[in-house]
Amino acid sequence: MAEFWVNMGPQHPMTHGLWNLRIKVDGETIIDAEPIIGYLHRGVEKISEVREFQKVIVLTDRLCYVSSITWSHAYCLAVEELMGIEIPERGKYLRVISLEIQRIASHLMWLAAFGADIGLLTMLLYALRERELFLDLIEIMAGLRLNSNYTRVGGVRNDVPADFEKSCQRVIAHFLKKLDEYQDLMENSKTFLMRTQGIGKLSKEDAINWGVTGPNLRGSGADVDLRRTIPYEVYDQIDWEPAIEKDCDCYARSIVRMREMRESCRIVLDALKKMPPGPYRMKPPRRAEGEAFRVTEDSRGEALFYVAADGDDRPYRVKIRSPIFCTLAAVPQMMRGHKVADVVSIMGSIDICVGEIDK
Amino acid sequence: MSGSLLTPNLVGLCRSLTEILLGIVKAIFDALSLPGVGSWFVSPGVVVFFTYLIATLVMVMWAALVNLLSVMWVERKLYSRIQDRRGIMLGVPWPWSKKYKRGMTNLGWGFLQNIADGVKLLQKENITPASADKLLFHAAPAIIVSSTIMVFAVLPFSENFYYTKVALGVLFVLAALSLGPFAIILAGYSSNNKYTLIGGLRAAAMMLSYEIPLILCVVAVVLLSGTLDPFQMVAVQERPLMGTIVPSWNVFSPPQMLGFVIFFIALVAELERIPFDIPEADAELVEGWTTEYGGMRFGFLFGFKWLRAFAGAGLLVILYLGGWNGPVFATVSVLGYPIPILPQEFWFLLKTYLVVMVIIWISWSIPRVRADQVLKIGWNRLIPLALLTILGAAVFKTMGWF
Amino acid sequence: MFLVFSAVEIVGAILTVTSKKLVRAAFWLLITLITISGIYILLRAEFVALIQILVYAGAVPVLLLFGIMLTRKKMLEESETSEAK
Amino acid sequence: MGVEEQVLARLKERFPKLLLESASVRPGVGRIKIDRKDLVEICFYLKEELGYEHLSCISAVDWKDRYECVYHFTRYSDGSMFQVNAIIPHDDPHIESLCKFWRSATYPERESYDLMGIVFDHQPDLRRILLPPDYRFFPLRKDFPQEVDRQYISRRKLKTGGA
Repeated sequence: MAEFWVNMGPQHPMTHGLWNLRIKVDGETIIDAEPIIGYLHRGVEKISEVREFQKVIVLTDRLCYVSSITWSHAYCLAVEELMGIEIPERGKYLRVISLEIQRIASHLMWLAAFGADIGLLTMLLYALRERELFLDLIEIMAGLRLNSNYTRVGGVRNDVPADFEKSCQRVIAHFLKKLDEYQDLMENSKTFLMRTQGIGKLSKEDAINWGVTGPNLRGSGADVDLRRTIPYEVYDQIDWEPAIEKDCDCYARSIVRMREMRESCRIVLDALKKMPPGPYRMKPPRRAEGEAFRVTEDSRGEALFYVAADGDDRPYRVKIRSPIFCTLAAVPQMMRGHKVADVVSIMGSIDICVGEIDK
Repeated sequence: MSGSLLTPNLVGLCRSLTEILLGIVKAIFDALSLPGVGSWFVSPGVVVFFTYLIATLVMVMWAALVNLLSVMWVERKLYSRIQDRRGIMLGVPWPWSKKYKRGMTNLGWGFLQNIADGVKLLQKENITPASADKLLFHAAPAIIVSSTIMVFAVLPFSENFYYTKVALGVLFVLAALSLGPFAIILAGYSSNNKYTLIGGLRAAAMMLSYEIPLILCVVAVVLLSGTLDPFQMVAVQERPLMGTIVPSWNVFSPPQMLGFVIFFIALVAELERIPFDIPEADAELVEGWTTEYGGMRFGFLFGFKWLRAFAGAGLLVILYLGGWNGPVFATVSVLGYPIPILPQEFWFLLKTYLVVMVIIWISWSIPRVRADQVLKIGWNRLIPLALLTILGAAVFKTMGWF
Repeated sequence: MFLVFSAVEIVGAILTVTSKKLVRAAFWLLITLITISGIYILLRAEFVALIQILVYAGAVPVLLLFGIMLTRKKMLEESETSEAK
Repeated sequence: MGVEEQVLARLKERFPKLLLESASVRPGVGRIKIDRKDLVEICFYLKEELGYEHLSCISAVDWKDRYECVYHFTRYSDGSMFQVNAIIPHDDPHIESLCKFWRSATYPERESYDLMGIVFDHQPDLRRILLPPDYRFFPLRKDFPQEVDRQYISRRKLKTGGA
């Protein structure tokens, strides 16, 4: 059969946003693939250069609406490093709690999209139903559901209400029960295993060389969780285990995310228990000079903010390292030799978020 | 004792209806002192013509409106329930109820939603792609619709509720259903779109490989019951099984149990339901071979998929589940006619809808299988097992065990 | 009735061999085969007619189209040129 | 002596003349400043001898008198990071590509070319990535017009080209 290019996108159910994956197929077999991105480029890095340090958070929130707190937090860390300030202990704990709640919400969004991708539309409804609960928790914390603008340079925006711990415990107890159900729905389904096992192999060495990070790297068997490798905030004082799978395929990546949700629940509960009283925010200086960078474990991988300043109250240059942007480079290698239907399994298991790719 | 609601049969009923109607027409013309025109209307040829016209209309309406709408409604309600939501709820209160003045409500059963969707599709523009092969692009939906309606020409709903009685009815249904793949591949090619092309190719590959086990299973059933006539096939299944009160439905006989499972899987594949819906996999091929169709043409393709599901389920019920056999046949006499309380049509529709619901249940709870895996299942598993079924049926037939 | 069927059949057969596009030829072949099964019904050979539809009309053109699509490259190149790089 | 100081000491020993500036940022993180011509040599040493296996990020900065390409490397075994600032003259924005050592350099280098206009020599696939292929400007350069006082660009300014 003749070889021809098929555009998967920009308007396509698989893409989860606005990007285009051109695949070259021979009948059903993929010979080559080429991601085409940039449809959603908003110039966040350029706009940041004319906004004050604190006001950039509004932009970093919108890098990825699915996990806005983690992105703002990465930016805040970098700016705090630049200014040389240390935030109060309670602020750190509040950040960890909000980060993990956001991570669960983001992973649930992934679960929903992954289910819909491989044809299990019911999963979409189930996962979004549970995501609501975590969005509600974020709303209780921050006042907003999606672009919460919660972490600030110097701490967090506000303290949590008095009964927050109780609502967290209730939501998590309910969620863990449901999570068992979802794992049942996926892991015990022969069809699901057929679609994911052995698909999209990416060995550990390849993954590191291609710059793949986060759950995708842990699915390839690398023991890299930046929350543990390069601890920030108070992750080194909290009791948790990174999730690592050795199979290197779509199945391993999905299991890593499932297990990460459990670990995030554990972190939230533990952090709530260990959270000290005290101030949650400090006043940062207005101006800064020099350059600084910090890496954090975003829900999709390694997020790096490099901030340079020239003594003004605005950053001179903000550079965002988006994990999925780098992972996309490895996509053609993962796809070659698989079938057209595997495109959705592979892209679904990577967890695409176009907002952060295109910046 | 005939347990059917219709006596003597559909065409007979339509004939009496036609005679009454034409009698009224004749009376009108007689009153207008045009007796020649009036008597032409009751001449045998005209009566037969109008009888079959009305019978066709009734059958098409019954199949394509009543059952299509209710199958769609069942599907939408059921999968909404599986997904923990209520599904379509748009409703209009009865004119005599107090809520009628408030108009449409969101707390209804939602049965009218499908009609609303159909009206919406009718209002939409029928877009034909500029570079499409116009003739084939227009012919493909017509082939699908007509071949699906053809099924109902011979598919009996009870002993008396049928359009025609054909001795080769089962073969006819299979033949009509087998025209679908050709129309799908035509639609896939003529749209001049890569998604539809891949979808059409997948459809062709899949249907070719799944029609074989389907027909092989039917061969096993035919071997045991010794007929291709759906009526006799059901009659064979009526007698009790080995002296018990359980009826001897084909599904209870050992070789046919396997055949039932294979037939069911092949049917799900033939109907493009989710574990095997690779020709129109919406996540990878947008909508597969239906991508370029719009308006009511898409509505036809989409709706007649359900009608095919209904017809396939009906065939399954006739072949394996004892057709219209039901346990209770209490009758009440109304104006001298014996009217059964639970007529054969009830049992047939109950079984058919149960089969449809199982298909829906499966398709909303497991992911889609990949194209090459589908073919692998078909050729490596189902066909050998179907051949085994035929072997088993032949052994049972020769030994006279069943 | 026979005349109608045979007329359609002859027209379909002629169009089958004269049409330039192979897929259209397959479509006309389908028409021809179905009308042949109609003639079988006129001859009171229902079984043969139904087998004709099942095998010849249902499966053979599909196989034919399948073969065409798997072997012909030109069909796809047409769409390739129209696509914007 | 922290990890980063050991690394810096080894680098100083190996390349005594090439390091223009070297500092320890925080525990586990070191930083050096080099000229663009020494980049490949030093990065190869970092990868093969010092085990910095992960090229995390490539950021290009326009300091008006010079460009700087900032490379961040990670060593996963102990979580130490290393920052290399390569100085590029403003009138000749060329630098050697790192694609042959890290395939992960491909996309960030394309992005830096796209937004900042730094040409990576020997890059196999140096094209625009985020912006359209026919775009003529490099928007992250400091001479690209941008409203500083207001947060949006007015319609009139767009029409007159920022005048």
